[in-house]
Amino acid sequence: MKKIINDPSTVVSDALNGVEAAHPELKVDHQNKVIYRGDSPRHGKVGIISGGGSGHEPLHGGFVGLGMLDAACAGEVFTSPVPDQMVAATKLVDGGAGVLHVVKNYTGDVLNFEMGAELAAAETGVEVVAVVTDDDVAVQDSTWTAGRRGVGVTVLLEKIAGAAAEQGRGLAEVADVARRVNANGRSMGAALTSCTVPAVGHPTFELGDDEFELGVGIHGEPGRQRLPLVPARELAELLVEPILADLPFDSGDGVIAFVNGLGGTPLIELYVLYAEVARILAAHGVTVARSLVGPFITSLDMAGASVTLLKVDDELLGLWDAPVRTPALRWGI
Amino acid sequence: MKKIINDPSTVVSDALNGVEAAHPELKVDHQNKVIYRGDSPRHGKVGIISGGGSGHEPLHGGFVGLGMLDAACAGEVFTSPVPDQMVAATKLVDGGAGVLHVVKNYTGDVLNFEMGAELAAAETGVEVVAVVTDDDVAVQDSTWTAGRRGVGVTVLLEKIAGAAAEQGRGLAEVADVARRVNANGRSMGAALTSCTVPAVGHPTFELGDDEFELGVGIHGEPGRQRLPLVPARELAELLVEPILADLPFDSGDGVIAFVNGLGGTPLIELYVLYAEVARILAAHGVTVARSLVGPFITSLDMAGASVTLLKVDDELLGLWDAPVRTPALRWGI
Amino acid sequence: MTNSVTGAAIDGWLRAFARLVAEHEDELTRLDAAIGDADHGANMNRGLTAAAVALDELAAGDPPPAAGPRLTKVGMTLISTVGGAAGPLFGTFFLRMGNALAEQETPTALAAALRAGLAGVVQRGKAEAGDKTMYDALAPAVAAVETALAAGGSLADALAAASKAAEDGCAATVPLVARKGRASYLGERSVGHQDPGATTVSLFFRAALDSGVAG
Amino acid sequence: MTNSVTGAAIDGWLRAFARLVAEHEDELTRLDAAIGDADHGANMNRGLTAAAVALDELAAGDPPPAAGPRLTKVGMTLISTVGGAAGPLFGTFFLRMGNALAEQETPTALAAALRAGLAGVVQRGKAEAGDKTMYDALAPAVAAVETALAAGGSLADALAAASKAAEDGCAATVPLVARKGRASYLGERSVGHQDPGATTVSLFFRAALDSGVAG
Ligand SMILES: Nc1ncnc2c1ncn2[C@@H]1O[C@H](COP(=O)(O)OP(=O)(O)O)[C@@H](O)[C@H]1O
Ligand SMILES: Nc1ncnc2c1ncn2[C@@H]1O[C@H](COP(=O)(O)OP(=O)(O)O)[C@@H](O)[C@H]1O
Ligand SMILES: [Mg+2]
Ligand SMILES: [Mg+2]
Ligand SMILES: [Mg+2]
Ligand SMILES: [Mg+2]
Repeated sequence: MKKIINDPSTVVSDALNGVEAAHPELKVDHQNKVIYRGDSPRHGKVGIISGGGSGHEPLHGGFVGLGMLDAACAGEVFTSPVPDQMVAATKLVDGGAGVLHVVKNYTGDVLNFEMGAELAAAETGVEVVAVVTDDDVAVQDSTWTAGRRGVGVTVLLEKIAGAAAEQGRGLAEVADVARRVNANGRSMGAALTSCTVPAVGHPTFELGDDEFELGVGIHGEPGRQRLPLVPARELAELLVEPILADLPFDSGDGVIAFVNGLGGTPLIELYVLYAEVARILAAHGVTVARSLVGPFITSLDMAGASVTLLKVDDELLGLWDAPVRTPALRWGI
Repeated sequence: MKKIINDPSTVVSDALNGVEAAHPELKVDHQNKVIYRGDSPRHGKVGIISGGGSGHEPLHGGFVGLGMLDAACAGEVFTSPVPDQMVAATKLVDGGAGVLHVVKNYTGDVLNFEMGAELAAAETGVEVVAVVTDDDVAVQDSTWTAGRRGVGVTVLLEKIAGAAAEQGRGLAEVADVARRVNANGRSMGAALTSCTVPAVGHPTFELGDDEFELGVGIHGEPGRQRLPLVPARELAELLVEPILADLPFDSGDGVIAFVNGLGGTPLIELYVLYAEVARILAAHGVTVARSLVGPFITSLDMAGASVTLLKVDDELLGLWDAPVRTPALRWGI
Repeated sequence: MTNSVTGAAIDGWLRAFARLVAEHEDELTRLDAAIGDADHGANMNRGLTAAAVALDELAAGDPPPAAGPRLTKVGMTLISTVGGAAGPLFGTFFLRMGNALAEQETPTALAAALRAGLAGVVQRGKAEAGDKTMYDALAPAVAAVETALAAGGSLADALAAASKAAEDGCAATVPLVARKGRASYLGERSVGHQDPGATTVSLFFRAALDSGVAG
Repeated sequence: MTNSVTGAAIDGWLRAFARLVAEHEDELTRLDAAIGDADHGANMNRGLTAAAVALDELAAGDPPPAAGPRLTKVGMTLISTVGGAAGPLFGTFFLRMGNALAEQETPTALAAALRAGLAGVVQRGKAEAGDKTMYDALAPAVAAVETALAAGGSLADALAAASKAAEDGCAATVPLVARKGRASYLGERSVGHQDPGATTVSLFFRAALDSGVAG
């Protein structure tokens, strides 16, 4: 295992030290591993927190700041945070207007956020609403599974709901916007290599030199299929077509097109992929209203990429364009 | 070789298609592989172009936009662009106030930019000034070498000189600012793995499972020393101490501290490294005025990181803070 | 002490559990790597290491606490330190066990406490038999304790039966298609792998045999 | 035609050079990987492939052009397509050769053209003998041509001597410490590796023997 770390057991707290040092406008509660806005709580604003296992950076801590998250709970690598963290974060950002919990749909995240919300409400009476993201079309959404995984849509949701909260909208309305984003977004990813969890020290799964894993999860969960390597244009089809078919996205729809790097894949390859995605969307008559290309929800050092499409209307687009000032997404301010 | 590409020979043009599709405010001259601001030329503004081999994304194309570069020339992977590209870019951005060429100090880049400047001046009479970056302390700066390599400082220089040009300063003044940035900045990098050049198909160099290369170049050039893997805190010392000693940086100095990912290293590790860098700087009494953490000047899929420190005064800091709107760096607008 | 579930006996059981999980950390992680995300061993070991520290603190109390509070404390510690699916599930299991065991320390009370713990797991996780989760080891083990005691067996008999049932239940997860938790993403591809959480459950009952609790 | 450097002869030489570089692309890249950035083979092959197309266009002209314009065209094509250090250096070499060979096509004119090309390389790259660059193969080869002709040798003799000198010069780069170009970053670690650019130069002179130019 080759990583720039001190010790597998201190990766998360060491990285939090780095976040704190690099971003003076953010604060870190080291005991609870919570990154939060330095100006928290914002009186009268709905607070938004998220969190999850570490290893997906910049998600979630890199999205804390004006116009996006108020706080992020950092779990151990690939392990959801514990309820105490959500309690701490909820209290830190509660400005009296309630707190939205953005939760990716994994059993561990859902259970721990549920307990956190119960405990926070019991302790302080704060009103908490949770919105769960489940946009990964690689997983069948049936009663035979834990449901679809929350992946790329989470990034877009945090930005858009964050803008709604910044506008002063109430908790119910912010939660509605968030649910609308989740309902209109779909994702799928592919891994060229496995990630290596620091505490494990070797790759989570083995892939042949000429294989890739289609529909991989962001924790190295195996995907839909293991296939021989294909050129970027075919990979784009394998990722985009199932997304388009699922919602479905129709000719005339406007989307935010998001090509995400999984951690070990450099930007040049993401742009190669984006070109193919744009081509396929054009062929389907789907209009790209906005784009986002880069590593935003990663899986440690995994090589690979995911595609997320979010169908947008003028309202969602306006919220997307609103000012944001976080370590990883920033514009307008 | 596992990469999201169509064909090794079309990586650069395929990625340019992606850049064009993802960033409607930019234009691409596909024949000359030049990315340029859609509103070029800006009358009366000094134009700033840069360029170099591809494989370092977002450098340089990701820095084209308001407040930074006017155009970037994309060479083949790890191969400097050819003079025709610099001629084309210079003409595209020439707003009558002259054009600054930002050149990283590699023989190929220097020679091709020189020829490009000569040809552009001969063809159109445009005034061109070149500023060469050579900030890599891993290389001895002596008459026995081609001089130090241009690395991380290039990113900071493009931002700061871009802001100076945006303010309407003249060519000589913008070039002075650029030279001042280069004179006050130093960098050093380390590789945990080799990169793989698409056209080659296998790693450029071999590193043992327990080794890293200290002082590596961004093209996989071997570095100062091959050493056994060390924890992040020691790696930070091996990178930062030679930088501090070289300029030198003294107690009381203010710096922009830039921890850069080389392409295959995820953000969580960069933050672990940043924490150690900040600790060392504090111990030396060096104040961090601003920070930048992320993959900004990469080496394809190489795992590793580099540190750049730039000593700043109020003027440079003001220019750093000025609005910028590019795919990879954006704030204030 | 053979037929009484004292605080010291529970302490021994829980510490034996912690030791077994530490010894099997890599194996649990390997199982989780196959159908999950390769963290179950580290998660449980982190939580049980913290639980052992909490048990030390409790044991230093005067008078030393009874079985119930020790289980409750371990449950709370697991909830606060494990994370993932296993944290709330194993945490709730011990929390509910502890609360149920507050008053009595008889084998029957232990059986009832195990049943309460199981109910907590189901309430949180909604797993049913055959979903390929910790439930598939836990439910038969709890039933085995009840059956053995009802048949007049000793606590030792009951826990031996539970351990056997947990191990069988655990082995029986191998051919199943996962329908809960992370492994469910795999559908048919989860077949042929043993569930990591069920494996941890079988370690828990094996720990009962290794420790003083079964006399 | 043995003692005249015709357009057709130069065409053959340049194409033979392009073929040799294509054949040795991987080797050139391997050499560059050891002390540079693993692109020299791809760079030169890309440029010479484009140069061959340019030569086709020229050859289709009526009347077909003389040696000088062909060399000039190849130089311009390399400058426009190679990039890196080798692009301007090899490009300037052929450009200056072509310009020098504009008038005459005698062996002496060829020697003067090679000398002019070398001067161009030095002007651009500032390399000196022993810097471990293409210069270390090119300079002795040019000198060998001059010496052989001065001693009354034929063009074939001169080019054979040049090829030998280029190969020796190339081999002599192995023990040197690089002082120019990317390899200079390595300092002492560049010792023991053959310079890729010098290797390309030796292929250029070997191509003269393979082709019609030496009669
Ligand atoms: N809904 C559920 N009900 C009961 N047990 C579950 C459920 N979901 C997951 N589990 C158990 O949790 C185990 C995985 O735990 P762990 O790996 O620590 O958490 P995570 O899946 O969040 O990484 C599974 O092996 C399974 O036994
Ligand atoms: N200053 C110089 N003068 C002469 N030749 C040089 C000089 N710098 C580099 N070279 C030659 O260029 C070759 C490298 O070419 P290439 O790999 O194509 O370019 P780059 O180094 O830019 O990747 C070296 O092997 C050397 O022979
Ligand atoms: Mg997990
Ligand atoms: Mg090169
Ligand atoms: Mg797990
Ligand atoms: Mg090279």
